Amino acid sequence: MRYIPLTQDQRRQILKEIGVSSVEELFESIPSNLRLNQPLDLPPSLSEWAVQRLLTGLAESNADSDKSPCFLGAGAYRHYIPAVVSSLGNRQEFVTAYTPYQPEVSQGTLQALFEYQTMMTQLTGLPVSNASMYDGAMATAEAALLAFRTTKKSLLAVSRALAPGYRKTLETYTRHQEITIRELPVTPEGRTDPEAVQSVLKENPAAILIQSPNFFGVIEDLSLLSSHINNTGSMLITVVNEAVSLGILKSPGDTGADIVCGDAHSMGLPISYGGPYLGFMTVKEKFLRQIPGRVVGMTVDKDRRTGFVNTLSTREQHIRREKATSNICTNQALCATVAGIFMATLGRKGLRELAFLNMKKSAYLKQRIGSLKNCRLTFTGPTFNEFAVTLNEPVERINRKLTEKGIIGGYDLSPDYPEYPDTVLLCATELTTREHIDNLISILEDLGRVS
Amino acid sequence: MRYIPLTQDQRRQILKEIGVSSVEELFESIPSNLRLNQPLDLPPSLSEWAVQRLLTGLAESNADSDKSPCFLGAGAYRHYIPAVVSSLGNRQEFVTAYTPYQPEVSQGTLQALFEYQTMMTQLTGLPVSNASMYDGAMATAEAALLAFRTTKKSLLAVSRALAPGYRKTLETYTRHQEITIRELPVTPEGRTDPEAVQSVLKENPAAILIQSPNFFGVIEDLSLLSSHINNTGSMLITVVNEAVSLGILKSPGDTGADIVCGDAHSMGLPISYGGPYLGFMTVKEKFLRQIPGRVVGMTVDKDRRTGFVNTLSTREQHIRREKATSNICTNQALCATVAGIFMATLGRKGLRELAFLNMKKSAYLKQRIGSLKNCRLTFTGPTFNEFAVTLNEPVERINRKLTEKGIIGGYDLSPDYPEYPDTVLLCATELTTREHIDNLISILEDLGRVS
Amino acid sequence: MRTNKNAGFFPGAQGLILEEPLIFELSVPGRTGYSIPEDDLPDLPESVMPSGNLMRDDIPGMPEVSEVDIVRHYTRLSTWNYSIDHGFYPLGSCTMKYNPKVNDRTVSLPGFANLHPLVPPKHAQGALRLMHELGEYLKEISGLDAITLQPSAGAQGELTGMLMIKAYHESRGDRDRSIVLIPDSAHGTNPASCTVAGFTTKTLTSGNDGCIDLEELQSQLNDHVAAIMLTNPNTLGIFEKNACRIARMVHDAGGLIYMDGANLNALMGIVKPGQLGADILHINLHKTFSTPHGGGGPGSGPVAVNAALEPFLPIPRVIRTDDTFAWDYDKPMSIGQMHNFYGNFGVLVRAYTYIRSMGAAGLREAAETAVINANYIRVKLREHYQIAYDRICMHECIFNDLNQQKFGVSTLDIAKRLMDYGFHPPTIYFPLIVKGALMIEPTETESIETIDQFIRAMIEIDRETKSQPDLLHQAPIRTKRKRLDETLAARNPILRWTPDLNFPSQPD
Amino acid sequence: MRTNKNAGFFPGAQGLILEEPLIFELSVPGRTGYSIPEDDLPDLPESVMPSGNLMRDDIPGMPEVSEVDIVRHYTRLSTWNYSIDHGFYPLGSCTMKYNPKVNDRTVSLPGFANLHPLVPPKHAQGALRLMHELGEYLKEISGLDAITLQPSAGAQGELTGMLMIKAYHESRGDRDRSIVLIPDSAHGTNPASCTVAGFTTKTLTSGNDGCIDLEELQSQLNDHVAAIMLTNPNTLGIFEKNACRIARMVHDAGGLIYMDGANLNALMGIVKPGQLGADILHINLHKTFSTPHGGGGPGSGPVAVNAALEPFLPIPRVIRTDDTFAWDYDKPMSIGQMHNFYGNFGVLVRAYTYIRSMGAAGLREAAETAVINANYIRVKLREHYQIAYDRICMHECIFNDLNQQKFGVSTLDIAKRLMDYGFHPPTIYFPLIVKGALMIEPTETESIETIDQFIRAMIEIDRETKSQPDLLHQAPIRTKRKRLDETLAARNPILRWTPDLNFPSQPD
Ligand SMILES: Cc1ncc(COP(=O)(O)O)c(C=O)c1O
Ligand SMILES: Cc1ncc(COP(=O)(O)O)c(C=O)c1O
Repeated sequence: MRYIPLTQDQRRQILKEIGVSSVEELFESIPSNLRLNQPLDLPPSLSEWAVQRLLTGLAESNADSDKSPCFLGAGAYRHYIPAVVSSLGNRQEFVTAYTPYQPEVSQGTLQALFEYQTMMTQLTGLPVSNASMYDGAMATAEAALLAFRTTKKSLLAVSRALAPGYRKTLETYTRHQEITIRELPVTPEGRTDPEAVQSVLKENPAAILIQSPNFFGVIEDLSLLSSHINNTGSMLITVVNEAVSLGILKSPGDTGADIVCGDAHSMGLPISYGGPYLGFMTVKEKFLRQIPGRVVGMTVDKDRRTGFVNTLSTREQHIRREKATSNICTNQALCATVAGIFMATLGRKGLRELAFLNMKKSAYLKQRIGSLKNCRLTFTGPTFNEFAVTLNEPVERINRKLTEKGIIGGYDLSPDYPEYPDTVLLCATELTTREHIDNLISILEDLGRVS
Repeated sequence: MRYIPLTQDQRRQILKEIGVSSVEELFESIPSNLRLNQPLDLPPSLSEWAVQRLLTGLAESNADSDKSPCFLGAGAYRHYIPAVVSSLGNRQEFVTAYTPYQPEVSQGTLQALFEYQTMMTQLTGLPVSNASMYDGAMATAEAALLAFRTTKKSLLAVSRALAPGYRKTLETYTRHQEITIRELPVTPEGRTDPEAVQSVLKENPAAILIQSPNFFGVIEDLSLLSSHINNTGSMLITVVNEAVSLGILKSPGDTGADIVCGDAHSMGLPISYGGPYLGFMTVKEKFLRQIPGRVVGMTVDKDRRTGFVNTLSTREQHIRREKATSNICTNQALCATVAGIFMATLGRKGLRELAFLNMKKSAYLKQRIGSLKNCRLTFTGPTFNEFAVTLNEPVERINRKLTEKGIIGGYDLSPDYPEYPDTVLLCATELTTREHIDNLISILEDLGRVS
Repeated sequence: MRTNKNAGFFPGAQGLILEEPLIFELSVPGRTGYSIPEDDLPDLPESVMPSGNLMRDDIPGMPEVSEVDIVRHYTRLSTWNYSIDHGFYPLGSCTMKYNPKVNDRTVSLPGFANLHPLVPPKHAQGALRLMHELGEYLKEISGLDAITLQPSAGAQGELTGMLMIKAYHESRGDRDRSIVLIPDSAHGTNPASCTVAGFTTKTLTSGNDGCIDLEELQSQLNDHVAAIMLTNPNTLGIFEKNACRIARMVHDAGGLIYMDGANLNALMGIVKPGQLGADILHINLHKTFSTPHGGGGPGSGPVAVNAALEPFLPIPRVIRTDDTFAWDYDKPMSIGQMHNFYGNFGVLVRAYTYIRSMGAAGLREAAETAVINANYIRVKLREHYQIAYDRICMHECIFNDLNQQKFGVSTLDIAKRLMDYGFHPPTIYFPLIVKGALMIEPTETESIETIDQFIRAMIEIDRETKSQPDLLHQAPIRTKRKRLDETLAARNPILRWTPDLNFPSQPD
Repeated sequence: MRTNKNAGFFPGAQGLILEEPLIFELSVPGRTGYSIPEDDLPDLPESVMPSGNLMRDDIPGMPEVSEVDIVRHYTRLSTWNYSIDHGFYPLGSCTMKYNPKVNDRTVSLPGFANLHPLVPPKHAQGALRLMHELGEYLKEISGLDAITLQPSAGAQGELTGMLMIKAYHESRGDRDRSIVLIPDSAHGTNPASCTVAGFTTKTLTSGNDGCIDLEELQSQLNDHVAAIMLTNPNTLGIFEKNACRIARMVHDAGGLIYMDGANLNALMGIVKPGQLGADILHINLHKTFSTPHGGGGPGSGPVAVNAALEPFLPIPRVIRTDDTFAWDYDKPMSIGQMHNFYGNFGVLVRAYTYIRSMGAAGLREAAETAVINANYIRVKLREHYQIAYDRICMHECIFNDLNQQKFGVSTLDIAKRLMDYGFHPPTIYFPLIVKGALMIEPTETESIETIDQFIRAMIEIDRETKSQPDLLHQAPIRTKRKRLDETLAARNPILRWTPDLNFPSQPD
């Protein structure tokens, strides 16, 4: 086997040196009646070429969103990945290293993560970042758990416009934690109802959890909401699912969030059927020792030269075991490294320009949609790069027709939100060309004429 | 511009430090009437994304031989490139390094080339290898020049079965060197006529130049030819265009060659529309100081630790100028590095197995072709992974029909060799599946029935 | 360079490496390294875009660098990492095996990389088939009946499993089972996951043989016990010889068996965990199935279960009808979702590629070779280092520093000194029940020649322990940074750069 | 690490690197790292395959290693190289600029990488269009009328050009023109290429200003002169101020102007070589057009010519009819082929990508910035190092070691010491007419911050020249290997490993 260097000759020799007569002897502690005496029922080993052909075949039976115009967002955002990002992110020194438990031989990963942390704090406006979580949904669940741990309260108010997958994951994570989740309704603007926020605050919740841009693409008025929450003893958790928006939207930290969490996959990671993505979390200074997950800190070596280590590990499972702030161990370090490269590449101006272009593409699409007779914008609130549209027939039907034209349509909101029937979430990013948009519009127009 | 770090502010500042008031002043030595006062007429700068789309479009309008069955060889041989070979060959430390003029910071490239040289000597059976030439055609021309330099004779006898592109390049390189080229005819076996060799030897040529497997895919009987040449004072130059064949064919060195040269692109390089490929040359010990091109040697450092340097540079243009053994400077070092990785990966057994499989695939195709009524094998000699077939209609017509079925047919021999009308060179490698072959056969069969 | 195969030679050496400041320190106002796709739209009226107090004008502190700055910065950083592509990583419990390069190729195929998670399943048949088949393979390997591929790492697999155990007992009206028994040798994630799942944990003190003490177990079993969470082979590298007996005891007491499958590399093709009585098993694809560790992730922690637990698996689940695949969300007893989508799909592609490359025989050969290599190290080093449990081990073996402590040399010193010899240190001070543990897992992908080098380095360090212990306290001396002050980092946390940051040191 | 942007800091440092023997020393009989595609054929009778004395049974000495051995071997080797991705490469005449990563992406597109050179042109329209358009761009940049992309490097471009000059004169019956005039500052390939083309060369001694001496030129001009081969800017980094005059003189004498375009980076968008009188110009894509150098190639050396020389260009040539492209072999006056196919196509893809990324403005900015950076170094270092020609330079500037020689320190010492500071040395001892030359070409892709670091290192070395010259003789001291014995290598050539090789040294 090409991955196993021990030759048959060596194997015999080594077994002798170990002092056993056969490899079976090494497995004698396993009850012999349980030991398999026939091979596993798996397909036979393939040559590298055959394996590559097989996988190529599987891959080609999927829709490549780079080949067909695609209006799906809803939690997975397509953006251009600069060549430097893939090239550097594929450096095997980053890819095949272990968690940096031994900092002296891991300064590369550690400095890259320290820089990632820094950039996440700059982007989100809160001063402490961890070095990644599994994904945005899990990060959101962990943020809620943090709020409970620190406030010792048991109510959580969650916007109905939180991504359904986040909501479901949050529920799974908190089910056995004596927590009540209260849903906050949405206004016709498509925003979390500020009055509902005010009223739930009377019940002294641990936290209010708001996504912005929310699942409908609408940018929440976080300043307004936080002005209500401020000084109530409840925390504001802001969720960001489309990290690219932070290039142009006021940072959640600046609008009063105590915790910002979400997913930053859209900064340099392929959409890759939903993962690996990049859960992130930033918190206020006072939650420094409460944040879950790995954190990299700056220190010095014996010669007093600057270096980096994993730190604050007394929060973590390997030290605190059942009392840890989280059970997370392996996280998404490489994704954080890649996002760091992405952010550094675009930088101060590029991130802004990219966000602006997303906003503009989507505004153009929205404007054109607005002019169609058979569609109407579901909400009136301001949006970033996606928005909801109510059609006059089921989304599935429209999407099927688009598929026939080689277009991947938007996300059907209605199953998750029955109150918005025939409603689709359309996303346009910098990769959506004017031609894609004009094409979509003319197809929708035609459909309107036919139906 | 993303590749130019000097900002406008810095530019102003630096110009001041240089002591000029504008960048134009730096160009004052160029006559002002010649200096361009308008931009070059080039298409506008594109974003990385646009450039990638543009190039993807260009690439997709070409035939991807990985997608369509392809029976072309004739000097460019498709083989599987193991993932390790591309992964390591793409390490930017190899890719973006300069020629190792400064050995202390170039030991990686130097050791890799030293190992490449070693493997080429093992494969070809001659003890001295250079570190690459531009391509097989140029290496062959350089081999001829070496023979003239050392024998001081002026006649070169070249097999008619030498690849036409090699022949043409050889002619270009030697045109002004007072050299006569004599062509050696081919027998019905498809081999260089041994009697013609014997008779040309009477004229005391500098060298006899034989390709094996030759352009018709036929393996020459080099031992026989060299038995004639031995001790005549003429040299035997053996050309190998399909280096994979060396995994199973007797090494040219063992069959009496004085120089082995050719192209080793088929060991790990993509076919890439004909380049970059890998010219190689190995020679007998006595030509050590006559070999053209870069050569890496082993030495020691100040602490007497083993290391590597470019050596024997007194042969080279930067020292010897007009008296150099060759004008080559930049060569194909990365290609040699990659071929080295390929050879090391396949290794002693794998190279043999790969060669065997090529031979077998081609033998199967040959056997099946042999059974067709409308085709006949042009030659009777033994072949490696390609062979000539004479059809009963023009190759172009057949190939056009194959194209309609998504198959890339073989190489039409007739334009270069009018004596073999309606003759096609068909190549099968390890990437040619049984299905490809059976498919081709049944189409040819059908065509036979129709015509 | 060694001059022949038999000459002693350690890979560790020193050479030119390049220092590099923080990316923020490279920043120059106005410098750009980016390229945004062209804006192909007409100008739009400002009114159609959000504005006002929702917006920011600037992201202060973000770097402004050119493309060459980026490339050199991260290239230089990368050269400071040790990685599996550099050399041996005998990290016990981590199964740092070679990551085949073909897996990098398959995962980046455009049909996978550019596949949107929300396309209708008919546009994702290849991905769904891959997930379905990978699930089938893992079920076969684990001897269990159903599986989820959703958890993003081992710890999330544990949490998923524990939540399922909770749901299982609750579904049977067995609401008082709030305790999970965990051996003291367990990995920290085990108790931590139990807590998140709402359980209370109780520690089982291991027997002298490193295995679960049956009497101790019996004494803890009662009808509050929801499950035992055991690792097999356990973190001492020892097969829990009473696995079946334990399973019976726990099952008889109404509890379930959660098996931490982090060490599955020792068992693949040898024995199926399901046959050892496990009801639930998580599998670390980033260990046993060769997906790279990425400096700390992403991983993937599929959870296999027996039929009784199947209804509780997370949603959505891949279902197959004839030769068509789809997502099924309609599982009313499911514990719900653990991920916004389906988990770390890219990692699944790699693991699938690996299994198809290895085949059944290859996986068994891997397990056997991993165990052979560990035992070879065990017998070669036991004269020099005290071995925690001196008996045949599985895929890893554990030493301690008792011999060396006499000379004032600790496990930490030994670990750091190994770096100078060109090796990554083993896992240290874990499992907690072995004082000064040095936990060595060679895996099957290391050659005997590499292992011999490592053994010689360990013996050399033992010699240095006696001759020059101070050298060991100073180690590592060949790395870019010497021993780092972890206490300072924790006492005075600097977790990000700011323009006014006072660096803890100002060396040249 | 520097703590802020203004603090002095040199990148050169030492850290852990890993030694590695020769691949042959890693070989173990029976070990495999390969995977051959499946044989899907039935058994064939032996008689259908070649056999007997045509065959070999074995390739002795070839390594037998596993995949992990290969990966570690070449990964480790790669870490011993300095490269443009590591840092500054002020190699004069080599134009070591940053190689954009997007070019790696485009060149590996399957439609390019898997394109067979002999497919009918209708299956290669994208490739042919790319070559045609690249040719058009290079013609525009050079101000010439026709082009070939076939030469594989600059030197082959020179040869191509000289052969065309030969053919040109012969076509006019002008058979006595056998002499080529070459300035003494020229690159070695220039005279070498002339020899291969069948010319005799005569050296022109440069004037005191580093330029061609017009009187000297006049005295050499006669009707045996086929051409002058000049480099502009010349290898001293100086623009040949009399370029037009020289052209007129040579043309008047019936000769042609071959311009070595290795230094085109200084001129792009500023002036067209064709307007300077060049009849033939080769272009090094691996210099000016950012294609990577690969440790010594592959490069590409297109040759642009004016209309009079067009008939002599190599075959085949890309021709365009409407919007369709094809190969034209039917050029009876062509010098023939220089390559089995069409040249280093992959390199052309990269150069095309680069030009499309840069646009006209970008190329001009590159030239301007390259010249600005060189002049900055010139003014900053001239107090410390003697400058060969103290005047405004183009893209490179040349110092010598006269100041340092007084302290026994040579150009070689300075070069080697620069490595310790983390820089690749400049080109040294070239051009030959500057004794102890240090030829520095920063290119436009280096930041002023990097250049400042380099300048500080050079100044520091000058200081060390006086204070500790012996350190400089020892340099480099931070690299994996210290100064290598080139004399030993040449005296006792060991050009390959053999099983019985006596290594020149036996260190540990
Ligand atoms: C025994 C054991 N259990 C659980 C885990 C946790 O797995 P993960 O790091 O993938 O969350 C690990 C690995 O770190 C482990 O070694
Ligand atoms: C001035 C000059 N001319 C010619 C050449 C030869 O080019 P190449 O190395 O591409 O053959 C070089 C580069 O080495 C050069 O610097």
